[in-house]
This record gives sequence, structure tokens and C-alpha cells, in this order.
Amino acid sequence: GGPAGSGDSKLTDDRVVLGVLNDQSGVYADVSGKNSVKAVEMAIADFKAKYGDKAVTKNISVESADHQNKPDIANTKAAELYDRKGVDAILDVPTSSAALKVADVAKAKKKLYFNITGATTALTGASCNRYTFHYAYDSYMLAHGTGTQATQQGAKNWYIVYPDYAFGQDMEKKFSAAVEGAGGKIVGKDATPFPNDNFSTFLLKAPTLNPKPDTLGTMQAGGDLVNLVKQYNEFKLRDKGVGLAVGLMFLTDIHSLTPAALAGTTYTDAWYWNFDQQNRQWADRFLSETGTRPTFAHAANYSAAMQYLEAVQAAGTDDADTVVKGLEGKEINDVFLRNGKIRAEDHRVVHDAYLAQVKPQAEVKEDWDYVKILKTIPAAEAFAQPSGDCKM
Amino acid sequence: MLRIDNLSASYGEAQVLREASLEVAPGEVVTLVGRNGAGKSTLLRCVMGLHPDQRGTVSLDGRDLTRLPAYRRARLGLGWVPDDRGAYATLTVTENLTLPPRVGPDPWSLERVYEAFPALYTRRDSPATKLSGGEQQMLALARVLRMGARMLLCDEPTEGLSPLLVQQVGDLLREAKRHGVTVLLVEQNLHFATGVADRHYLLAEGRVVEAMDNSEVRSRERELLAYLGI
Amino acid sequence: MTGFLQHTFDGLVNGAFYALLALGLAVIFGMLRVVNFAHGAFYMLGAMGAYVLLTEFGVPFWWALVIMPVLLGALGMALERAFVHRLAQLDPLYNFLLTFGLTLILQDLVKSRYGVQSIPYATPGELGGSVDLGLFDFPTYRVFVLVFAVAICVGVWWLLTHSRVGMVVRAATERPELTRAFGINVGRWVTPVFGFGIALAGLAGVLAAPMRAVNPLMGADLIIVVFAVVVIGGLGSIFGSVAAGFGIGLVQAWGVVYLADWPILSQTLVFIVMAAVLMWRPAGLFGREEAPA
Amino acid sequence: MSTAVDSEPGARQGPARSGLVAVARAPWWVRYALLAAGLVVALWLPNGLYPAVAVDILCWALFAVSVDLLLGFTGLMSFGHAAFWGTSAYVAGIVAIEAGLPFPLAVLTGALAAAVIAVPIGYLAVKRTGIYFAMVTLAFAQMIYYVANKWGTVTGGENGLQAVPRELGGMDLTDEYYFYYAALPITVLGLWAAWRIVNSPFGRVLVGIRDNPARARALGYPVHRYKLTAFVLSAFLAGLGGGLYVMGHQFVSLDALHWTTSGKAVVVVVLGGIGTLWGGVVGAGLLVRLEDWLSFSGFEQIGLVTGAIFVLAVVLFRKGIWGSAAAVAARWSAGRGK
Amino acid sequence: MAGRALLSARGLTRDFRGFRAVDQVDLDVAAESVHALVGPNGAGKTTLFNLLTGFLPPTAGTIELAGRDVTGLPPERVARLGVARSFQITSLFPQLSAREHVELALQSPSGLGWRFWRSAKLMGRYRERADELLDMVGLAELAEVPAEALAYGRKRALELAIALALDPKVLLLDEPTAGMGLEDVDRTVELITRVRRGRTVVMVEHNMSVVGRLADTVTVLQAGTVLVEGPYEQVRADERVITAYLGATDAAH
Ligand SMILES: Nc1ncnc2c1ncn2[C@@H]1O[C@H](COP(=O)(O)OP(=O)(O)OP(=O)(O)O)[C@@H](O)[C@H]1O
Ligand SMILES: Nc1ncnc2c1ncn2[C@@H]1O[C@H](COP(=O)(O)OP(=O)(O)OP(=O)(O)O)[C@@H](O)[C@H]1O
Ligand SMILES: CC(C)C[C@H](N)C(=O)O
Ligand SMILES: [Mg+2]
Ligand SMILES: [Mg+2]
Repeated sequence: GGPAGSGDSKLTDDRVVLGVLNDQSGVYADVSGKNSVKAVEMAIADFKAKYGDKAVTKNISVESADHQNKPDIANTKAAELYDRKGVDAILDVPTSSAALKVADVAKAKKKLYFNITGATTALTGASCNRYTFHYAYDSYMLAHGTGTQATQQGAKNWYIVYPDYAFGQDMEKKFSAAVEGAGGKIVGKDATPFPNDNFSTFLLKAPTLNPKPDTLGTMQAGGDLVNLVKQYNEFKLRDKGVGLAVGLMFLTDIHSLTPAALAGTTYTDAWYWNFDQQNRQWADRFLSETGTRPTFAHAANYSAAMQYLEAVQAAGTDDADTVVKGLEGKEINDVFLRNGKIRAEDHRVVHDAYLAQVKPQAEVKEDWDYVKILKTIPAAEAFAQPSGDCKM
Repeated sequence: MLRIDNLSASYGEAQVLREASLEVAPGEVVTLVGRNGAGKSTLLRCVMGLHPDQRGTVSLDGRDLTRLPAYRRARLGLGWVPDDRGAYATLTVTENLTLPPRVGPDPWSLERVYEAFPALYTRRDSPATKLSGGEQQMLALARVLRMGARMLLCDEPTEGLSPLLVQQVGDLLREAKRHGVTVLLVEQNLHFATGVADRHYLLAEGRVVEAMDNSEVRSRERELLAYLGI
Repeated sequence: MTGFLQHTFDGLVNGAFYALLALGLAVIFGMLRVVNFAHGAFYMLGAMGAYVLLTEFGVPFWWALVIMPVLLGALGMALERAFVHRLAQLDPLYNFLLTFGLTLILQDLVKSRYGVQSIPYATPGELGGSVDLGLFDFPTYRVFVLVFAVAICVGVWWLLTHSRVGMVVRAATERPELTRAFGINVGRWVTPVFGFGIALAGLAGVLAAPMRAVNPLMGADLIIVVFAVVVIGGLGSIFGSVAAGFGIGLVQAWGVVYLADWPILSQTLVFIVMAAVLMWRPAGLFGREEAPA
Repeated sequence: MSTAVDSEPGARQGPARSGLVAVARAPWWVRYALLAAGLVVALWLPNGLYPAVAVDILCWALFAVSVDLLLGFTGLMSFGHAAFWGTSAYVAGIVAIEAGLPFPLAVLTGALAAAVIAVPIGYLAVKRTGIYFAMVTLAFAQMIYYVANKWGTVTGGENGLQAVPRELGGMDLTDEYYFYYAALPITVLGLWAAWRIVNSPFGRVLVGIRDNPARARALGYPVHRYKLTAFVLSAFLAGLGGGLYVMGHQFVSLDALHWTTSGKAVVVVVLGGIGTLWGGVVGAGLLVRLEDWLSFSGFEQIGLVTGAIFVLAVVLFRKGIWGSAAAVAARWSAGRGK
Repeated sequence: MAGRALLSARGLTRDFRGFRAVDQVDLDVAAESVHALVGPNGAGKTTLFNLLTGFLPPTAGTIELAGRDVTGLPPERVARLGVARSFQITSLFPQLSAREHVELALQSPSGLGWRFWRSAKLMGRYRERADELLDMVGLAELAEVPAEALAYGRKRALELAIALALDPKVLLLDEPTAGMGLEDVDRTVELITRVRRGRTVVMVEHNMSVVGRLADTVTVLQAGTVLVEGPYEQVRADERVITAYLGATDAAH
């Protein structure tokens, strides 16, 4: 729909540039990293194929930069991408602190920013702004999915350990609320140092709590998660009757821990590559481009890039305010977004989420196919209602 | 036994030794005198192979040492008593003594060392730099005796020693000599030097300017002292 | 009570890593006056190496426990010859800086090849279960780590105090020129000792692989804590370093449990202990007093 | 066993061979020409470089010079200077947010805070010298890091302090380009202060202490107190840099307190030349520029490059850029003298 | 000469890990006298110096300077109170020139050293006095030479110059002539004779002729305790001193 693009474009500089700013060498390099750049390139190719000569411009490119998960570097890089590389929209940005910083920059420079891999709900709360969209998931979605579902399925007594920084603290609050909301009980919670490679104290403590917890809820991510799970197995907590629930997990985490180490663990996923035929087809393309299967972050980057380009196409301009207007309230279905909608109030992109469980080793028939989807959480339930905190 | 020909050495731009030549026959005790800064210590370091910037030849028993690294020279029987005494802070007194390998036919035993220097025995388990100045001097001397070096290069071994000990060191050197040890001694103390040595070389401005025997030194004592002092 | 004992035991196991690392640092320092910043990086290489041996060559844990220290020891010797050696006569700070630079290089090399994701390394089958320690049971592997580490520490201590090696290398390090003049070929001794210290770090790394996160940064922050440990124990003292290693392991384990309400305290406990020790005994608990200065 | 290292003055060649000498003894016109050239470069910088990078260079120049003040002129290698840089950054940020102070005042407050925490840390650290000093400062900095991490209500924990305002009498400083020129006078003032300290009677005493503390004590100088004063002054300068940094980025995170930041400061000094003071400025310009270029060129192994440069500098090029240049100049002028 | 004790110690004791280097020493140094400490190597002379100057805290005992208790004061405080020392093992600032050494010493009492906001050119005010002192010890020509490049004997002379620069009430000299040629020894003796006016000098010295020419009182230490004390001639003739220290013939000089 909308006004069809024409040859005489109203682009500010005759081109559209997408910028991927993420961790290309650190703990989240596998989660998104370079392959997110690939995903965005795929989106550009698809867009060009779709519109051909009708495209608002043929001059579309990707720039990328490594923010090393450091907010100060993210700050500089974001400014550079917008100013020096002529980037119209920044994508990705894992790590909440960096994610928030980039939102500031987007606001100051009046350029678009789609956060894909950050978890903090502050992006659509107190720190929201007109140019920032939060695309793939957030801590509420994770807590609500895993916490509520697991509790309803019988995990009554929880012991929560969380890394003691913004992401972990946020997750802990959201999880506790979700568990208690579903009738469960938090018998203990401990903040662990971040990063940390020794969780034995907490693991020793778990079975001695009174009442004894039946579930250990871990909010650790990346390296910490791998570590904790390994030691969980070493201390044989499952045998001692303490199950495991994980706050946030990516396909790459399961891959590096091996499914055997996690078999039976439930968690909430924003997207799964082998969920349906459409996903699988895209994942096959991704595999042939990159050699691995996509995480939800890769698919979300693809989707966000695509939707941005569609919006530019529809508006016939890359003027930020016009594009934002076009995106607000838009309802979308694509390979990543199912029943997706861009909320105008806070720029939260809501969509279906999934409750997933790691398969037992015996059921793993294919590399990377480690998970079965237990349940689809409908878009309307998956994300929190707009909080009053967001003032654009 | 030791022969030095046209030895030159410098520290950066400053030339310290200028074609110095001298010779020490087996079993001889020879002193090297010269005023402060004449280059005496530098000459000994050259003989040990510790001075990087040197020209000329040094030979021991007719064997050219010029290209041998310091540790090989020591193995040939050279023992050095450095002017700063060379005590190891990280080693105890006993360790300081047992550290060097034996290099000659007649090494002293530890017992013999402790007998000769009872002060070292009482302090045997202290770090060597904790010894008093004089004790460190004894240690340095005892150490080369324990190696059984055939040729000693002693750099002011009596400095800071009490008169009694100075006599003892004199006795020791004389005894070493009786056992056929050769000594090249750097000394400020002419009394002491004439008491133990056979011959003397005078080093001035990096050159060996004179060779003297004991009687000559005694007869010219005043003149020499005046010269050395300035 | 059982809880307390369990945490105590756990603290000792963690202390074993501090002790092994502090021991390697102390050996290198005691002999060469080099504070090896890269010690954490070599620890990491030990663990990564064990992983690579297993996945790419099918070499099991037990062999890795032998092979990695030997390989890393050789690497350490090469580095000593190539770099450390050249700085021997300068202020020890230069070698500290050198090893800091090496740390950055080693970490990034491994990162570029293996990424930064933590890599799983399975506990060797023989040590998979847990042992009954009377009041409680404990993972067998951790018990093994503790026993093994104690044995290594005692062995090394014995070697250094009862053999000529320790003496010669200390001398060669303090005054290489003089030592050469005593007929000792200094280079022949110092290099292997450096290698040995590195091998100890590698050994700790292999031991850590089955129970810690294996990734290129695993040694980075750990080494700072180990520095605090050796300051507490007295860097020159082998015994002090090892004792402080186990001690800090205990203090931390207890701190996490009993100071849970004051997280700022429990996290910084090591450094608080260090400050206290510095105030009371600047040379460390077992370090020697400094000379009048 | 610590004795050998700690109390053997002059036994080994220290890191602090002053390269300043050559320049200081250069004819007056050479010195003024250098100074003028430096000022011209400083004024031009944001036109030739991305302004944000230029601002970073200013901050790091101050930081490096503060480290060199200790390392080169007092013989103390602080491997924990991030503690002061970071503390100042946090404090400056907090007062700017909470009290809305104009940014130079906020920076000054931050630097004072850095100086204040330097008192207890320095008091404990100067009890040790040499390598121990490096380790002790490193450990204390790590302690501050943990405290900042835990004290999330004030520091923002992992999120850092966001949206720090930079105010100056209602001027619009949002653009880095203009902010650079607002920050330049503070930097120049800080650098001048460092130069003054080094070339003061106090600076001479420091050099004496560096070379032989026991002797200095026998001359009646309270060595610990001198070192402590130098430490606090240095922390203040590091704090100026850190304060500007938070203003430049309008943001500060835990990284500002991490040991890698301390390490980087020392790298910059070694690169520029220990004991040269201005070497730190040159080193800062070079390293900041290099890192910017590397990360933008998509090369991931920044540590590999910095580490390699560093190893080479330590092994082959110990005088650093400034030190080597000074040595060449000295040789050249000596050659002409003959 | 003579008169009250300016510097005195009572029951001064110092242990090193169970080894007693100085044992219950009582010492009274009369104001404006030259007091020599002699004794076998390892008798505890340098340790006693270290105790008197605050470089080592005593295990037991007290030290008084002009009636004031200075026990346990740090060395810089002791120095400030007018006690200067030289070191037995030469202790200089290797990279500073001879003149800079003396200037640094001259500046010490003034508090100028704290002025980090003033120019170092201010130290020029000490230059003249510094050159005078250097001349006095025969280093006038070597004023610009860095200490590390001086030969040993020159370093000893520089040690003396900087001790004198402090214009101390009490001058403690640890083997001031060790390592010097005869002429330098004479010069040093002459120098000490010159500077002792109005000062109190305590010196450790093995060179008995130097002791004889300078000392008013000689204290002989042995194994950490005072063996004999008295005027030179008397001490020299003392049987115990001869067996423990001097030996049958005075081979020294
Ligand atoms: N490390 C050095 N750097 C520069 N010059 C040096 C160095 N060591 C010695 N010199 C110079 O070399 C000359 C000879 O020194 P050397 O130590 O050999 O003299 P010496 O005869 O042993 O004097 P002394 O009787 O004082 O021990 C002296 O002028 C001294 O200043
Ligand atoms: N820091 C220390 N630690 C252990 N022992 C020490 C220390 N300082 C001195 N000693 C011991 O105390 C004794 C006295 O030493 P001191 O240096 O006072 O002797 P001295 O009388 O000055 O001898 P010399 O004439 O040889 O210089 C010696 O046996 C020495 O080994
Ligand atoms: C796991 C990560 C990709 C998320 C990150 N920890 C955050 O703070 O948002
Ligand atoms: Mg000499
Ligand atoms: Mg003495």
C-alpha cells in the first residue's frame, strides 16, 4: 500500500545506510555479532529483489561497528555511525547499558534506532524516545514467559540467583513478580558477582534452604550461564530434586553447553528457527550464508532492517520523523514478527513469544535443532502494557 | 700465568684503560696500585670477561680468553673478589659459599672456611647482605677460596676490615700463595701490599706506567703515597 | 554446622586455584624478580588447551594434565628467551609491563580463534560422581582438585628449599654478572624456571577446565585477585603465597555466605584483608621485613 | 626477599631515565617553537579528526601525564590509576546531574574527589615500592571497581551514569566540536600544572626519592609524605582527565574503573616515553587515534595490536617516542657542538 | 670541648630475628667532641648508627638528643633535629650531579621542597654554597658529573659533602675514609678537623691513625656491647682491645 516509490527519491543524501552496532568480539559476539550484519545484508538483498527499479533507491548499504559491550564505546561509535558514515538507522546493540546510551545518541541526533538484543524495559519506559524502537524481546517477556509458565506447570518453590547488575536485577524483579503472580513462592534469592565463574557457594546453599526449592531460577547470561549450568550439573542438583529454569538463553548458549547439559530446561524464546516452514526456509538461507543456524537476534535484525526499508519505501523519504510516523502503530507479519505490532505509545514491538524446552539428547536428530516449542505465548500477553513512564 | 696485552676499555665515550699490559707468573702475588678512578677495578672486570667494551688480549696459561664468556673463564680457575663484595641478598651466607662450583684442585671445605672465619659461622643463616661491611668482605674472599680458584683477582679485599682482620687476610693470601695460588691484588694499602706481594704495577690514566718490586716500593713509599693520593 | 563445613571445604577448593597460581607467581618472582602479569593468560591457555586437545585430538583429561603444562612450559621458555631475558637487567617494572602486553596478545589470539563464548569441558568420567565425606558429600572432582593441588604445593616447596636449583636461580636473578663470574651459565638455569612457573599456571588451568567457565577471559580478573593474595602472603615467600591462597579461598567462601547482607563487603573482602595486612605488615604476612630505607 | 628490589638504589636501570633533559637543554627558540607547534596542533585537532576522538585525546593526555608524574618522576608505577580517573568521572557526572553545575566546576569537583580517595589509598600504597606498589594500586582500584558495581543506586551499576549534562553559562555544547574548545583550556591548565610540578623544588626532591629513598630520608625528607603528596597530585590530574571524559561522553560506566583502563594509561606513557611528561600527550594522541581507526576498520583484535605495539615498545623502544626523539635531538646538537 | 652529653643512649638494644647485633649499649657523646666508634667487623657499629639516626627502631633502650627523647623517630625527623649521617656503603642519587646532591641537601631544612607550584630555578640560591662545599671536599671540578660516573673515592667525598650541607649539630660518619687513597685520607682528616668546630662528630673508623688524629673519645664495641671506652691512647694500649681488634702489630697504618 501507500504511495509507490518513484525514481526521483527524496533521500537526504541519495542513499540509505543501515548501521549494525553490536558486540563483535566479546561475550555476545555469537549471540548476534557479525552474523547480524549478514542478516541485515540479506534484508537489503530481499528488499532490492522485491522492489527492483521501483525501489526508493538502489544505493543501500550496511556499516557496522564493534561496541565491545562498553557503553562509552557504543556512544562514540553510534555518534560516528550517524555523523561520519551517514547511517540512517542503527540496529542491534546488545547489553542494556550500551543500549540505553545509544538511545540518547539517537535522540540527540534525531536518527532512528532499533534495539534488538538489549533486555532492559527502560528502553520503552523512562528512557524511551521518539526515535527508538525496542524490537525483539525484553526482561518482562522472559520473566512472564518462563516464570509464569514454569510455576503453573508445578515449579512452586523458587530459589533465584541473578548477576548483580542492571540486567540481572531487572530480571530478578520481573521473575519474582511473575512467579508470585502465578502462585509460586520465592524461598531465596542471591545476587552473584558479575562476571563470576564460581557458583559453588550458591549451589551448595540451594538444597539446604527451607522449604527446599524445587526450581533454581538463573538469570545469568552468556559465560556466566554456561558456568552456572556446568556447576549445577556437577553438584547434581537435579538429582537432589532442584530443577533448573533459565531466564535468558540463546541457541548459541545451548550449542556451547551441549543440549545434554541442559536437557529438560525450559526458557522463553522470541523466535525459533525450526518452528515452522517459513522460519526454516529463512534459516536454511542463513545457514548457507554463515555456516550456522540463526539465533532470534539474527532473525530480528533481518526483520527490523526489512521493516525500516519498507517504511522508507512507503514514505518515499528517509526523513526520520516521517519514517517514525509511518512505523508507529503498524501491524506486521514477517519471518520474525508473528502478530507483530509497533506500539505508538512506547515503541515496543510486540509479537508472539514461545515457551521452549531443551530436548533430551536422544531426541536431538539434527545439529542445532535442540529445542521443542511447548507453547506459543500470544503477542497480547507476551509483553507488558505500556507503562506510564514513557514520555516521548 | 696471566698475561694482559694492550688492553683498552671504555665506558661509553670515556676511555678508562689505554693499552695496559702486565704479566703475573704462576705462584706470584702481584698488586696493582693506582689512585681512585685509575681503572684498576675495570681491569679486573676485563680479565673476568665482564666488561663488554674492551680490546686487547687476556690469556691464562697461554690460552687466549678473549672470546670466552665469563662463566667459562671462571671454570678455568679464575676467582674474583669484586670491589662491592658481591654478596647475594637472596642467599644465606652458607648458600653464598656453596653457590659457586669448584674450579680448582684444592677447594676449601665449608668447615675450613668457618674455622678461618668464625664470624661467618655465627651468621651462616642470614641473608648475606645483612652482614656487616667487613663480614661481607670476608665472605667474598672465603667464597673464591672455596671454589679452589688457581688465580685470585682481589679488588681491595681489606677495605673496611678491622686491623686484626687485615692481618688475617694477609695471612690467608700468604697461605694461598704457599699452596701455589696466583694472586692479582688491587690495593690502596701499601703496607699491606708490600707485606704480601712480590711485585707491584702502578696504573695511571689507564696505562701501566711502572713495575716495581717490594724494596723499590718501600724506598719510594713517600713519593708513591703522594702520587696515589692526589 | 554441616553447612559451615561444606562451605569451608568449598572455600579450600577455590583456594587451591589461588594457591597454585600464587605459587607459580612466587616461583617466577622469587627466582627472576618478574611479576608475571600474563599468569592469568597462561592459566587460560591451560584450560583452552585442554579443550582443544580433547575436541581436536581426542586427548583425554589425564593426558592434558601432563601435556598442557609441558607445552606451556616450553612456550614460557621461548618467551623467556625472546623477551623476558632481555629485560632482566632493567627495573622489574619492565617485565611487568612486558607480560601485561603479552596478556593482551594471548587473550586476543585465543579470542580470534575460539570466540569468547564459554566452552564446555566435561568432568573426566572417573571423577564424575561425588564422594561421601562423612557429614556431607562433595563432587569427587573437587576433592581431587584439592588433594592434587596440595600435593603440588608441597612438592614444589620441597624442591625449592632442598635442591640446588632454587639457590642458583635466585643468585642468577639477583646478580647475573657476578654469578657468571663464578662459573655458572646463568641462561641455562633461569629459562627452565620461568618455564616451570608457567607450567604451574597451565596446570591450574587444566584443573579448572572441568569446573570453571573455559573462555579467553577466564584468567583476566582472577589474576588481580591472585595479586592481592600474594601481597597478603608476601610475594617473596613461597609458603606465604600458598597459605594466603587457601586462606583467601576460605575467607571468600565464608564472606559470601555470612556477609550476604552486605554485598559490598563480601565482594571486596580480599582487598579489605589486603589493606589491613598492608597497614599491619607492609611486607605481607610471611614476607621479610625490608631493610632500613 | 623483598629487600633486594626495594632497597637497592641504582642497582638496576630504572624506568625513569629522564628524556626531558635533551629538550630542556635545547636552545630557547627550539623550546618555544615546539610549544607553539603543540598549541597549533591542539587548536587544529577537531578539524582534522572526528571531534569526539579529539576530545578523548585531551582526556587521555591528562591521564597519561598524571601517570608519568608518578612513574617517571617519583619512580612509582601506579597500575590502578583508573580508580582516580573513574572516581572523578562518576563524581563529576553525579554533581552535574544532581546539582546542574557548569561543567568545569563539575570536573573540578570530580578531580578533588579523586584526590581525596587518593589519600587513604596512597597512604597504604606508598609503604611499598617498585612492583609491589603496582600490585597494591591495582588491587585497590579493583576494589573501587567492585564498590561502584555494587553501589548501583548511586553509580547506575552496569548501566553507568547516563545523560550527563554539560552546562556552561547557557552555551550549547551538544556538538563535540565546540565542546573540544571548551575543554581545551582545562587540559592545557592541567598539563601546565604537571610541568610546573616536575620542574619545581618539589619535583627535584621526588627525583631524589625515586633514585635513593634512604638517602633522601637521611637528608631530612619525609619520603612517605612526599610520595603521598605526589600520589595525590597525580590523582587530581588523572581526575581532571576523568572528569573531562565523562563530560565528553556525557556518560560513564564501570569500564572507567577497570584495570584495563589503568593498564592502557601505562601503555600510553611507555609508548610516549617514561619520564618525558610530553611523551604521554603524544602517546595518547597516537593510541586513541589508532584504536579509533582499528575499531572502525572492523578489525576485532584491538588488544592484539595494542599488546604487540606495547611488547615491542618495552623490548626495543623503551625510551618511547618522545624519549627517542629527545635522544636524537641531543645527539644531533652534541654533534653540532663539536 | 667536652661538657654535657649531646647525644646519649641508654640500654640500646637491637635484635635481628633472634640475633642481637647491639646489646645494652650506653653511650654518651659529649657536645662538640669527636667520638670514634671502633670494633671488629660485625660488632654492631653500623647498626648503632642506624639506631641513632632512626633508620632502625631499637628493640629496647632510649636515645636522647640534647635532652630530648628521640627514640623511635623516623630518620627524616632525626635529620631535621640536626643529625646528619654518611653511609658506610655509598648511597647517592646515581643520576643527579654532584652539585644537585648538595643543593638538595641544602634545601632540605627550608621547606622549599614542598613548593610544587614554584619554579625549580629557586634552588639556584643554593648554588654558591654548594660549590663551596664541593670545593671543600675536592669535587669542584666534578660538580656536573652524575654520581654514578664518579669513582669510588669521589663518591665517598660526595657523601661527606652532603652530610655537611645539612649543617648538622651532630655528624655521624660511617667509615669516611674507607676506600680513599692516602692523600684523600689526609684531606678528609683535615676537613673533619675544620668542620668539627661547633659540631659533634661520631665516626666509625678502622683506620687507627685517623682515629688517633681526630678522636677525643673512643668507644670500642665488640659483639654488640661496649668493651672499652676512653681517650685514644688509653684505648689503644688496652689489652682487651688489642686481642679483640687491633691485633699484635698494627698492620693497618
Ligand atoms: N658504570 C660506569 N659508567 C661510567 N663510568 C664509569 C663506570 N664505572 C667506572 N667508571 C669510570 O671509570 C674510571 C675507572 O673506574 P674504576 O672503578 O676501574 O677505578 P678504580 O681504579 O677501581 O678506582 P677506585 O680506587 O676508586 O675503586 C673512573 O673514572 C670511573 O669514573
Ligand atoms: N638488617 C639486618 N638483619 C640481620 N642482621 C643484621 C642486619 N644488620 C646488621 N646485622 C648483623 O648485625 C651485626 C652488626 O652489624 P653492623 O653492620 O652493625 O657491624 P659493624 O660493626 O658496622 O661492622 P663493619 O665494621 O664490618 O661495618 C652483624 O653481625 C650483621 O650481620
Ligand atoms: C544477553 C544479552 C544479549 C543481553 C544483555 N545482557 C542486556 O543487558 O541486555
Ligand atoms: Mg675500584
Ligand atoms: Mg659497618
